[in-house]
Amino acid sequence: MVLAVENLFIHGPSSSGPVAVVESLTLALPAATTLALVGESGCGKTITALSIMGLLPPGFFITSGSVKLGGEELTFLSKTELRQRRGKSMAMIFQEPMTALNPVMTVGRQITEVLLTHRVCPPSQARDKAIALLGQVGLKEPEKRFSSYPHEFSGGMRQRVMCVMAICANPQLIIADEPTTALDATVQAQILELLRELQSQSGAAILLITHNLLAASILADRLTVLYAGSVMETGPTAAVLNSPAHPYTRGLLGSQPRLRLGRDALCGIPPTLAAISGQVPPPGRRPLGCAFFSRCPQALKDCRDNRPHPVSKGPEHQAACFR
Amino acid sequence: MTDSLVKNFLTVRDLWVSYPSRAGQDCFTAVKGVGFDIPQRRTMGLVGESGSGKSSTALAVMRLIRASAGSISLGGVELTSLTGRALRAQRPKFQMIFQDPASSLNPRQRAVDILTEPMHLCGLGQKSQRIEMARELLAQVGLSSSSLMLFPHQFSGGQRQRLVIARALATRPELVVADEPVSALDAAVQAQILNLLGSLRDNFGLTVLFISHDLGVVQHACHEVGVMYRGLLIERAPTEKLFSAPAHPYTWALLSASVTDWGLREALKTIFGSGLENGVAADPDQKEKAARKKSLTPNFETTQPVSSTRSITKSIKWAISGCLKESGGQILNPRLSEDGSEGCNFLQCPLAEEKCRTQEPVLTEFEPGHLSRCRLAAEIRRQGQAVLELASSPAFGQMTAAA
Amino acid sequence: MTVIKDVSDLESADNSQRSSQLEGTGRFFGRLGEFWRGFKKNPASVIGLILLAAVVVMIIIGPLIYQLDPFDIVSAPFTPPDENFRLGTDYVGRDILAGVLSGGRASLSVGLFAALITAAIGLTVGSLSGFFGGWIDTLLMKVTEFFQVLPTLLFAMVLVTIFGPTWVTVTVSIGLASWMNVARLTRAEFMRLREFDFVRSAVAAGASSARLMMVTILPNALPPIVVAAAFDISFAILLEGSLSFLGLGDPNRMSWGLIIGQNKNYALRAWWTVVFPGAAIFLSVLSVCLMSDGLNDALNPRRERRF
Amino acid sequence: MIFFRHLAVRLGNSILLLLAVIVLNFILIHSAPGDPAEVIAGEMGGATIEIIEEIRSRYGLDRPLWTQVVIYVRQIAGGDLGYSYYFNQPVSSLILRRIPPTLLLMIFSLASAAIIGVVLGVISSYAPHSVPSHLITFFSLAGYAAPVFWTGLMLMLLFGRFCPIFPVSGMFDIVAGHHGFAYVWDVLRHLALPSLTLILLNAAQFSRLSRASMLESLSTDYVRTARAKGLNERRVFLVHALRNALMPVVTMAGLQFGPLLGGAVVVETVFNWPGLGRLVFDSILRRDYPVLLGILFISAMMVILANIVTDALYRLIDPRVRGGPK
Repeated sequence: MVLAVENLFIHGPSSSGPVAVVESLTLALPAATTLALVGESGCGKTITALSIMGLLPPGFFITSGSVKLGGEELTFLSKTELRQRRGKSMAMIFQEPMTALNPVMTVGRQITEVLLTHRVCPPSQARDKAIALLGQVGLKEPEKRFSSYPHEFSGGMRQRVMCVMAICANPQLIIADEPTTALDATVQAQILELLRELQSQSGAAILLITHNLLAASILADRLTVLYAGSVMETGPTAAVLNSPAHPYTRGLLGSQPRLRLGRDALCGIPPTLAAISGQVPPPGRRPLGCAFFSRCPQALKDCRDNRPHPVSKGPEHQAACFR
Repeated sequence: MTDSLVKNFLTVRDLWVSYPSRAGQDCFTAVKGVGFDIPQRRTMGLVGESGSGKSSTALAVMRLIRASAGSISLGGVELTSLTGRALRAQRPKFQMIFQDPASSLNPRQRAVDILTEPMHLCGLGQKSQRIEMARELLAQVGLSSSSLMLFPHQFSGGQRQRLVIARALATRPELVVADEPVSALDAAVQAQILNLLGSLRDNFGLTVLFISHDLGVVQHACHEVGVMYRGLLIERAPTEKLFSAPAHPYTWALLSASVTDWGLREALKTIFGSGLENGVAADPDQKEKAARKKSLTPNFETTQPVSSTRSITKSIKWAISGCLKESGGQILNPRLSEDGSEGCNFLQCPLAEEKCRTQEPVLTEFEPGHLSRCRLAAEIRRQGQAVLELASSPAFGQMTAAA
Repeated sequence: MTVIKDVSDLESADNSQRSSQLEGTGRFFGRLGEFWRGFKKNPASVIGLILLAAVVVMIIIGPLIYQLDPFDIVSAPFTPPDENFRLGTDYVGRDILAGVLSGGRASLSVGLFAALITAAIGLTVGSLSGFFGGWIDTLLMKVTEFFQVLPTLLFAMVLVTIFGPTWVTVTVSIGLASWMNVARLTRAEFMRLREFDFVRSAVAAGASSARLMMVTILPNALPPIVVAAAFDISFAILLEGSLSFLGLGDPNRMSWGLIIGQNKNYALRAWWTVVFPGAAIFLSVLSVCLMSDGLNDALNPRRERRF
Repeated sequence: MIFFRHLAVRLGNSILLLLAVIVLNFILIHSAPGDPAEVIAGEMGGATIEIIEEIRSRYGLDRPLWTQVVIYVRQIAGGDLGYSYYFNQPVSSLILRRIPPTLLLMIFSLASAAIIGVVLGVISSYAPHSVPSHLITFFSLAGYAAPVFWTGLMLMLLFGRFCPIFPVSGMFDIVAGHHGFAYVWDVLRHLALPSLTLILLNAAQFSRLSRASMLESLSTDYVRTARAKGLNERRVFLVHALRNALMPVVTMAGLQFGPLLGGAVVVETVFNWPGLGRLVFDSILRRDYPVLLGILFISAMMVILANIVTDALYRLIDPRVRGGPK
């Protein structure tokens, strides 16, 4: 098991003092598999990723729960020990490729920096290894790319450079925080396929953070659906998409307009989408019991006060719902 | 009542838009001779990746930026030549819904002023009635009248977009241009806004020009679709015809990138290439790039279970080539072509041949109502239908499940 | 730092009273309260405000209590500070305390009016070139660049020397020599805000250019400009001090710079003639600077926080 | 290639600016109260009638305005900045002799102020809410708020009366008459106080700016990426954050040259450092307009040169602007 997160609580600042942003989050990520953490904005998925990497912004802190990377408890590590793990045993790819690279440093140097810091290879071979990696992720003329600056790259190419920086110290875990949100549809597909290829070569586990349930299905073996800081449902991708066990997942799938091709396109467009009413309650104002209570069409009486525990709905498929 | 509807309510002829680039020498042409017309009360979608010029077309139609050439007319009234007071007199007839709720509302104006200002500017009703009309508008977009006195930062993202829509309806327009109205919103809220737009369009009888980079949203919301690539309108057809089987390789590439069903994706890849690196290093339209905050990739509704990720096997490739042979076409083997100045602007076209490089293709109506800018339009549409036919057949399903 | 106030709980609370506040009063006090809440957060700016209040009170009330004409000779030159002349006398025997009290009026008033001129020119040039762009922008920017090439103090000195050191020419010269910063800042703000969608929607609703500039863009562009204008007040006070120090101040109006200028050669012998007027300039300029930091936080509309 | 083409454009632009400054001088002369000829002669210069007539013919004051402008511009551009009757020598030679001391004072003060300011700014941005950083912020506000002449006089008092280790006036010890290395050392000792005054003022502004731009670049995405790569805090701070934060500081150094010239004038008057500032002070007393206008023209030229140098320096540091291989 590469990553094991148990009962994680994270609190963040707000006008009325610290507020729970992530509540009792549990994740399990074996090697060479991909887990997608799916949720709307403001549900705490990015904060979870940053807490694993130890890069929580000021004002946020882990209040309880354990985060184990390769069996080692990260919350007990000191600042320097955690820093040594970053980049070496766990790496991260960010959302905005346009601003994620240092504009005044050549791309090559930003890659060799990782190789040298973690002593992946002696300084003499660093340049060649970086050029090889650039070619491996599909960039044409890697030598020229090595010595050019980030502003000469398109969004897709910069995201490939980010992938190189992530895998060059061959970490056990790669966290990708919405890697394709800021890219075009065609480029998105390629980056997701690139991630899959890198995983098959390096055997690393990938934690994919995304707000889009359907994009995750291309890459992810397992899905965890997050809503307002707590886990609603988790299970294999096919099971969650085809037989969603939690009303929120059902609502999400129903509300996204599906592309109908071929003969299906001819049978007319459905008038309205099955939208979920209301909006996501901000951290300070979440209901006591089930977080989805205020918007759930099939809410029961006791959903309001006590929080539902994960119930098994199929092989390795759980949902936190009383229904 | 329908026959009195104007056939071509909004007509755009040979529209050119170019931006002076910062360096000052070569100016960047975002829109190259786009032309289309929208019948009254119909919704037309413009789809394309960032830098395809769809937003620039919308801004030009709204006369927010100056088109370098071409003509735009709304309900018979020629807009391109109007300026100053005459143009301002026409403005209430066409309004715009913007993408980013955070920057489309004046942070220092309360909701009541945001709604009454347009009414005041076009002299609609008296000052006393306007607050009542504003209250009514809020109700129509699903906001309570108590939020009349609030500032934009006191609304959530979805509610702010409802306020933007209410403002667009304040001057009772006939045409609404919606530039990526739902792209900056979350999935659940997105559906609410799409439903709201649909119902308002029918109640107010609006004609809508709907801009989006998202095929699923466009298929749901639009009657007609136009696909744009690097400033050119490369395909236009009613939604059913286009999505049943497009007739341009770029549209297929867009489709194959948006499809999340693994089996169909591999099938499409063998014919139309594996989605294309949009190698445009320079970012032509920074605003469009910034507009891509939360894109949504729709999924192909399949009858069989969605299979998990595995690589393609020989049997599938054989099955596809077999079916194409029966349909009398030979596999147009995908070859990536490098560059090319004149001729078809789709540089990475997997089906490119010598002729494509030399002749400048023209948007031709190869089938009634279906226009495409590709020489092989009919051929591509037929082969595409065959592949889709195969992909949705149960036999193909087992094969992908087995692989 | 405030979390987005959730509208749904507002609906539950009965706020018919809020929606009846359609007249102006509710809005004005609401905004003033909001301004003070933001301003209060920054302790340095509150200290600055108190300091400035003290200086202003000293200048207005001072000469009324301590009725002594700063120009008439009261005792022997260079008498050190003692009980009847708290701050001692200068090289001619005039009372320094009277000079400091009445000198403040000149320095602060010149500073304020010069800053007003700077803001007026800067706002006009900046808003026109920022909003319209094109050749208007290039022309106005060439003019701004030209003025920026001339060293501020030197240009002001030349103007005052040629047109005579009266109170009006000093103020106008300072204003003319230092409007470029506000102009560049206003232009940047107008160009940034011009691209925002709420401005485009106002254009789509049929707003004229004048309305767009005055009603839509200017209120949103004001926060950084007000902060820059506050800095310009302190810059103008310093400039007036330097001019009077170099003998270019209005001779028949006592000002802090003038006192120091006249006694600079005897500084080593009579330190008090130089230290106290200088301290007065230092305190008033420091208070204005501290306050302008606080202004920055108070005026920026609340930015909602994103996790 | 692109770099030099851009430099040529800048030079062209600067020549235009200089011409505009000359025309401004012309306008100032003609808009001053009284007859332009007297203005040119300078009131206290003891100008006799013949001199006035000679000026009138040389500047063509009787000719139509337009030709006067052309004559004036051609003369100034030709290096003849007019004649100072008080100092009884051409203005240009008068000014040229006074430029080196002022340049020495300004370059020395600007350089050391920049270094001290940036170091203080970077230190205070390392721990933004600690006591030293609040101290540095207060120092930078105080440094800006203190009027230059007052700081100068205060330093003179401090070093003059209490620990006289630095001379308080002039540029070198006339009596001792050192030469060679001793002369340089003597000038440096004289330079200490005037440049310290300017350093206090400018270091304040440099530290404010570098603190703000450091804090801003520390919150960017690429610094977060650097931390995610596991680099140690020192490297993230110095290599990634600092390099980007220095950009605006370079631009400010260029823009600072104009106001610094103003400060130098005042400081030279306080410490009677024999530079342009001293000359300006004397010519104000004597209403010697040609010298004044000449100094304005020369200092404008110095500012333009400073801007060109900063712009070139900025192009070298920032790859995005340098127009790398497309």
